[in-house]
Amino acid sequence: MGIDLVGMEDVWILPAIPFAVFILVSFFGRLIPRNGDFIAVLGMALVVLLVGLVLVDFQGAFHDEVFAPIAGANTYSFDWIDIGDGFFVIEFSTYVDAVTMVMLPVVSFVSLMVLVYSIGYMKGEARYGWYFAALSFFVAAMLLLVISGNLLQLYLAWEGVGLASYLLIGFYWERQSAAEAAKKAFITTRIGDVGLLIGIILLWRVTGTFDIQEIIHAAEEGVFGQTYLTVAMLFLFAGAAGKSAQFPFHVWLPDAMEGPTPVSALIHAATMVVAGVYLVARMLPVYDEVLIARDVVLYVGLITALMAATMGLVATDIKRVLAFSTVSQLGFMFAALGVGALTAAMFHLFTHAFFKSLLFLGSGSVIHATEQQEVGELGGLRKKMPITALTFTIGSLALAGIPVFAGFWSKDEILHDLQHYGPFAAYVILAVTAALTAIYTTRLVLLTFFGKPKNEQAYEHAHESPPIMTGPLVILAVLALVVGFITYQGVGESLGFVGGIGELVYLPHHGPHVFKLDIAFAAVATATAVVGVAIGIMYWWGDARRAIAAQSWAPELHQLLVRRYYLDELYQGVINHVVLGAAAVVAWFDKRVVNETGVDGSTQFVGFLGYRFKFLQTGRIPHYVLGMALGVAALAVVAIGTT
Amino acid sequence: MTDLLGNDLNLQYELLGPEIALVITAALVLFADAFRRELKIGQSAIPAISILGLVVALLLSLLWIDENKDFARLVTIDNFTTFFRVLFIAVTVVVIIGSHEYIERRVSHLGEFYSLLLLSTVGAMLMAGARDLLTAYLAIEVMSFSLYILVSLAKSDTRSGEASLKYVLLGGVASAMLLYGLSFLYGVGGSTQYTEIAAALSDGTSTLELPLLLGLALIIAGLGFKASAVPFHMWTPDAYEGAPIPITAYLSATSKAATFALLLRWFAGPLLPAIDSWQWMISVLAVLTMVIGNLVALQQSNIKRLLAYSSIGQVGFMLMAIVTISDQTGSALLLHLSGYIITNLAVFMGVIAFYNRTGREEIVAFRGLAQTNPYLALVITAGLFSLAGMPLLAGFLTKFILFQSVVSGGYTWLVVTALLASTVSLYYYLQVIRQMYMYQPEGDASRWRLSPTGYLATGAMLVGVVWVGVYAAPFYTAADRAIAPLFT
Amino acid sequence: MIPIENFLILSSLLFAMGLYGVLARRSAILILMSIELMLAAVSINFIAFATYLDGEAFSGLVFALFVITVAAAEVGLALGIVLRLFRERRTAYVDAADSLKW
Amino acid sequence: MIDRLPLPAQFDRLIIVGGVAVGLVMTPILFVLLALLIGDQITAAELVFWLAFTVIVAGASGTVLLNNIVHAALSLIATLLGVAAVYLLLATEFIALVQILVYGGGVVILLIFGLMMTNAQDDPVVTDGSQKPFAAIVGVLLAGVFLAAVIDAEWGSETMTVVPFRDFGARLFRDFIVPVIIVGVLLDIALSGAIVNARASRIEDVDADETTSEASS
Repeated sequence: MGIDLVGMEDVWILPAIPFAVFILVSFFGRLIPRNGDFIAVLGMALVVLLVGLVLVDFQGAFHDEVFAPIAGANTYSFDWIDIGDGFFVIEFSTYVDAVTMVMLPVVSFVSLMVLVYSIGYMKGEARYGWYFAALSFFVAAMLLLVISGNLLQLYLAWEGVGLASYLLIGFYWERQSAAEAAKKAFITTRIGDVGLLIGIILLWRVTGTFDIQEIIHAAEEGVFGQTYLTVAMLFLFAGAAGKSAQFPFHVWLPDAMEGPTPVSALIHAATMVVAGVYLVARMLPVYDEVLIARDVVLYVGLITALMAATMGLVATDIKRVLAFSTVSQLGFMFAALGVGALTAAMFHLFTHAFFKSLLFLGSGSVIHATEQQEVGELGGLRKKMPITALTFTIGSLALAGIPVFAGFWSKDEILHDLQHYGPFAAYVILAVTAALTAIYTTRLVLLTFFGKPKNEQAYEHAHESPPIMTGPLVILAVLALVVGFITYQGVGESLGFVGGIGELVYLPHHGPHVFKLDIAFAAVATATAVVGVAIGIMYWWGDARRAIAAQSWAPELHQLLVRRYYLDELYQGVINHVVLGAAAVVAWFDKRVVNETGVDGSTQFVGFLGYRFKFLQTGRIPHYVLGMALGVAALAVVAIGTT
Repeated sequence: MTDLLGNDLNLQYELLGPEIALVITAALVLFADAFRRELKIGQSAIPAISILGLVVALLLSLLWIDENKDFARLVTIDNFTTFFRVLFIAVTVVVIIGSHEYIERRVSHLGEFYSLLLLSTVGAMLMAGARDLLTAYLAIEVMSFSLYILVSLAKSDTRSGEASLKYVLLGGVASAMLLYGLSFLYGVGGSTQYTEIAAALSDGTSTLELPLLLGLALIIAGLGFKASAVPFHMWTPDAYEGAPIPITAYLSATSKAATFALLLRWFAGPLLPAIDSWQWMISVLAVLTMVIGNLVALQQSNIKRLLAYSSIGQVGFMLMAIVTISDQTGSALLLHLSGYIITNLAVFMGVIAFYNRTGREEIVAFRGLAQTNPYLALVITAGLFSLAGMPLLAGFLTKFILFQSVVSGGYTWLVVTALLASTVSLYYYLQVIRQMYMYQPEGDASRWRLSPTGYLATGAMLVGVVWVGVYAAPFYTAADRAIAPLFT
Repeated sequence: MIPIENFLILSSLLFAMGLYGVLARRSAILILMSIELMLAAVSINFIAFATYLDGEAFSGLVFALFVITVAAAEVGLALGIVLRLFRERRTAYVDAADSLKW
Repeated sequence: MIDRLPLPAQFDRLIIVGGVAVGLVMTPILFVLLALLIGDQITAAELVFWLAFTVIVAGASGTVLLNNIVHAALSLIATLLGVAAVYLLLATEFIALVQILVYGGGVVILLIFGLMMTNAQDDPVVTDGSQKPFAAIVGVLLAGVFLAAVIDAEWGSETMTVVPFRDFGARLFRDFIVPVIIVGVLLDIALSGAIVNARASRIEDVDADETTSEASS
């Protein structure tokens, strides 16, 4: 192609732009009019433009067959840190392949939409400038993450997005719950991150490199032992699961909805949470070598998808329903990766990003208008907010998997691949989950936009959002409507891709994925979705009498779902009782054993031996020396005893 | 000149230039303080003289880069020594600049304070340079004695005297243990010279194995005390809490680094042939230290105690490098040590500036600092995040390289333990950060500023934290060159 | 000729007794005395090794000399601090110094 | 200060009682050792060694066991004199001399001053810490380990090297010049430390008038 202005070798510019914006806005935001929000938006627009140019360049290379489709190219690298004569080399390297090329447009485009939307949504908020700065920081880290050519750089960016997420979830830190949620998210994902770091170190230990492609080659050549590689890849997956809120780390994502809604749309729906999917997709050739680890990915995905969908059925907070839905859809993606269906997973990631951010932004529009997020307080809003209602419904249909809408195509792909490559039970579980998805989506739409207003005051107060907010909604709605068609060969070719996404993203030894619409299969999937929607309508249309009846039919079950299978309680219990407990044990040891047993106990002991009885205040120095003496004695006795 | 045994004695006093300069400066400081009225100089003249002396010492120590000489077979001046000389001098300079206000207001006996600070630095420098057990022991005592007194110098604070008493009594026991161990080492190795002990030990000591083991256990206990390794750590939180904050900072930086310098010299030198005997001892201590230090830190409510336990936890990480000692782990340890010191000083300089303003040191007192002084909050946050090992800050990179080298030394299980322990650490660092960012300030919510020197010290440390985090290569190169003489 | 073991046994006993004293005593001054016992054990060890094993080099003797000196200095230093404690709390019992804990 | 020192009468009694006690313990031991010497079982050096051994162990026991703090201090003197005797046996007169001078003339006096300044003459009976049993266990355990290690080892050479005074001095001030200098610094540090803390109360009093800076000069 003709435009060589910016090519694949220049992708490092992409994160640099938002990072510069971050520095500028966070330090000098007070001096700039409007706190610098327009700088953030313009910077992001530039990024989108550059991504477009990179995409064009990529297509050119793709057509010229400069490289095999999946192999991509290490497009840019320099030794960032090289110490100890090659003992420890950290390269700054960028790597662009088809997987990257799916991520880049998603991240940049959704970010742009969210930033534009935020101008309306965050208007008049305290720390307005800081919001845009933090969001830019997030985008910089996320872009760095997806272009990373080596694991260490990836880890760095990985922590960066985690930090940004922490800052943004805790944006309304005056609210205690927001501060708690921020901490919960940070610590939960950090636990996963330690797994990731251990995984990275384990991989490095054998190969001596952090470079992803070299590690993949090493794995394919069988440099690793099977068990060793399994363990390493499971650690790696722990990191992915933490970031992508997969069971058992899923607890943080619903709470993360304490952040501003556009943040939820960007970070907790479209970009950061798919980082785990991206990581597993990136390392999929390695997972292919160790099927046990891949199976774990599959099962975790299945469990999460089903579990989150059931929890979504009963959640009453509009954003939490969407959060559970996100967790569930990420489960779909992991399940697809678990059977090696890279194409389907990335395709679903692609479509999901558009319709889920649309849904979040739509819910943000509702919240903005009514200042309510409980579905019990909403209802009938379609008359007051027609654009929001329409776009939200489009997003919902996409999520539910109704044909023509984007979600249908990608979900259909996943189900199809699961049926072909996975165990039959997996297919059934996901099909049930798909039906559940349709149910709770329908419920959400009905309760929010249809029926009678339940809170008259909020209803009266409601109004359509300003164009700066509805604009992104409309754009995303259009995309949610059409983006699925990219799978068609004709559509793909007209866009420059030979066979749509199917011939772009695939594993070399699986061969390109040729998309064929299997009418029978699609009919089943459609039927599932339609039945789900029908059930939703049946239960929640109008005054939702049946739904209430269903609740009272099995209150325990309802309670189980409302309390999210009591997992949060379990974790809190574990944290309280194990971690703090262990700390308490040490403190207790200090207080009781050293002081009271050391004093009281040995006082009794001493009394027992017939010495004078002495009860004394606690004396610390002798106890400290006792500790030291026991330490020496232990070392010496063990040393000499074992000789 | 030759000694009694006919060995060549090199009595080039220039080699000890930095130490001599500092001792002279210490004397000058005492003198200037005593005759301040007669000389008509103000209080700030004393830190100024100290810094001048330190700068002179710094220049003098830079003369010996890439030299490898010894003074009278007692002190080695090689890159290792130079590295630590520079490090210790830099720490002292930062401590003085960052805390002279605090010292003027809250420390009794200004002259003694500064002169002891300088003398303690001399002790630390000699610890790094010693090539003879006797010199090393006396250097330890010079540093420790100064610190015993420095800890007791907080004005009108009874905790200070108590902390000092604990430190001095426990320190006495610890040095008795260390000495007893050294006496066995002398008996087994037949000399107090590092090189000759190494030779004797590698010749085989099968008939003297038990005394050697005993000596090792005692030496590890004595040094474990100085390094505050569990179970010899119990003085640490108390001394940290009772001491004036600059001394707490100094304890956590110089005292720790000097101990590790000594550990490196000993365990990579005379004790290396006996590695099978002590490897497990140190690894047990390392695990205990990192686990207990990080767990107990969770329960703290005083920032100084919190940092004390966090530094105990960090010692656990550093001990791993001693377990798998090699030139790689050695240079990784030096790098981590430098990064850790910069980070820790960043936090402490922040805490000192905060204390100057508020006079409080509980963690809850930090509420709303992000509103009353966002810059200070940023400094402390960067420091704490770096301690917790967040990327792009010093703590992550240096810790990562350290862990990396331990893994390649074959101790993956240690590293896994360390990673788990450091996950716990995030929890308590975050507690402090939350207080600063996620609460409204109590009482006066107006903005306030630091003094110019406060800005200088915190700013320099902040830059250091980010610099090491982003581009550590020059530091590593320095560390690599510093460790080389130990392994040739 | 007295075998070297005799001196080492003596010093071992002395060291252990000193350690016992440090552990068992409550008075700071008695603890200091016990530390002196431990240091005396150290000196005996060093001198025994120097005269029996080190021959002409005898650096252990010098070491012992410095140990004695340092011990004296340490007593002076520590006594100052003990006196301060006594002024502040009217007692020389170390367990009175327990305001810094957990 | 003067009125804090113990009364001479107390010292008299102490010396008489203590002397008798020591005599009662030492005489039989002395007789046994003399018998062994005469019977050629041991050499004269060994006799002295065992005497010193007895004095040291008994004195050390007294130091760590006696409840009267003054008695404990006097036992310490006995112990340290015994240690000096051991140094003599090891043919190091100089160090024995230093031991007597530094300890007898300095350290012990300092300690007794410390005792007197902390009200010891009002209430010379001290109580021990309640962790005494643990202390005993640890002490016995460590002593056992030490003895096992020392006895197990084969130390090799059994000849003593007698070091001439001249060599010792030469070595000290030439070969070990750095430690000598360091120890000078160390003594200076200890001195200022002792002054700072012992003097603190007076300074603190002046502090109350907000005139610290002048007072500390």
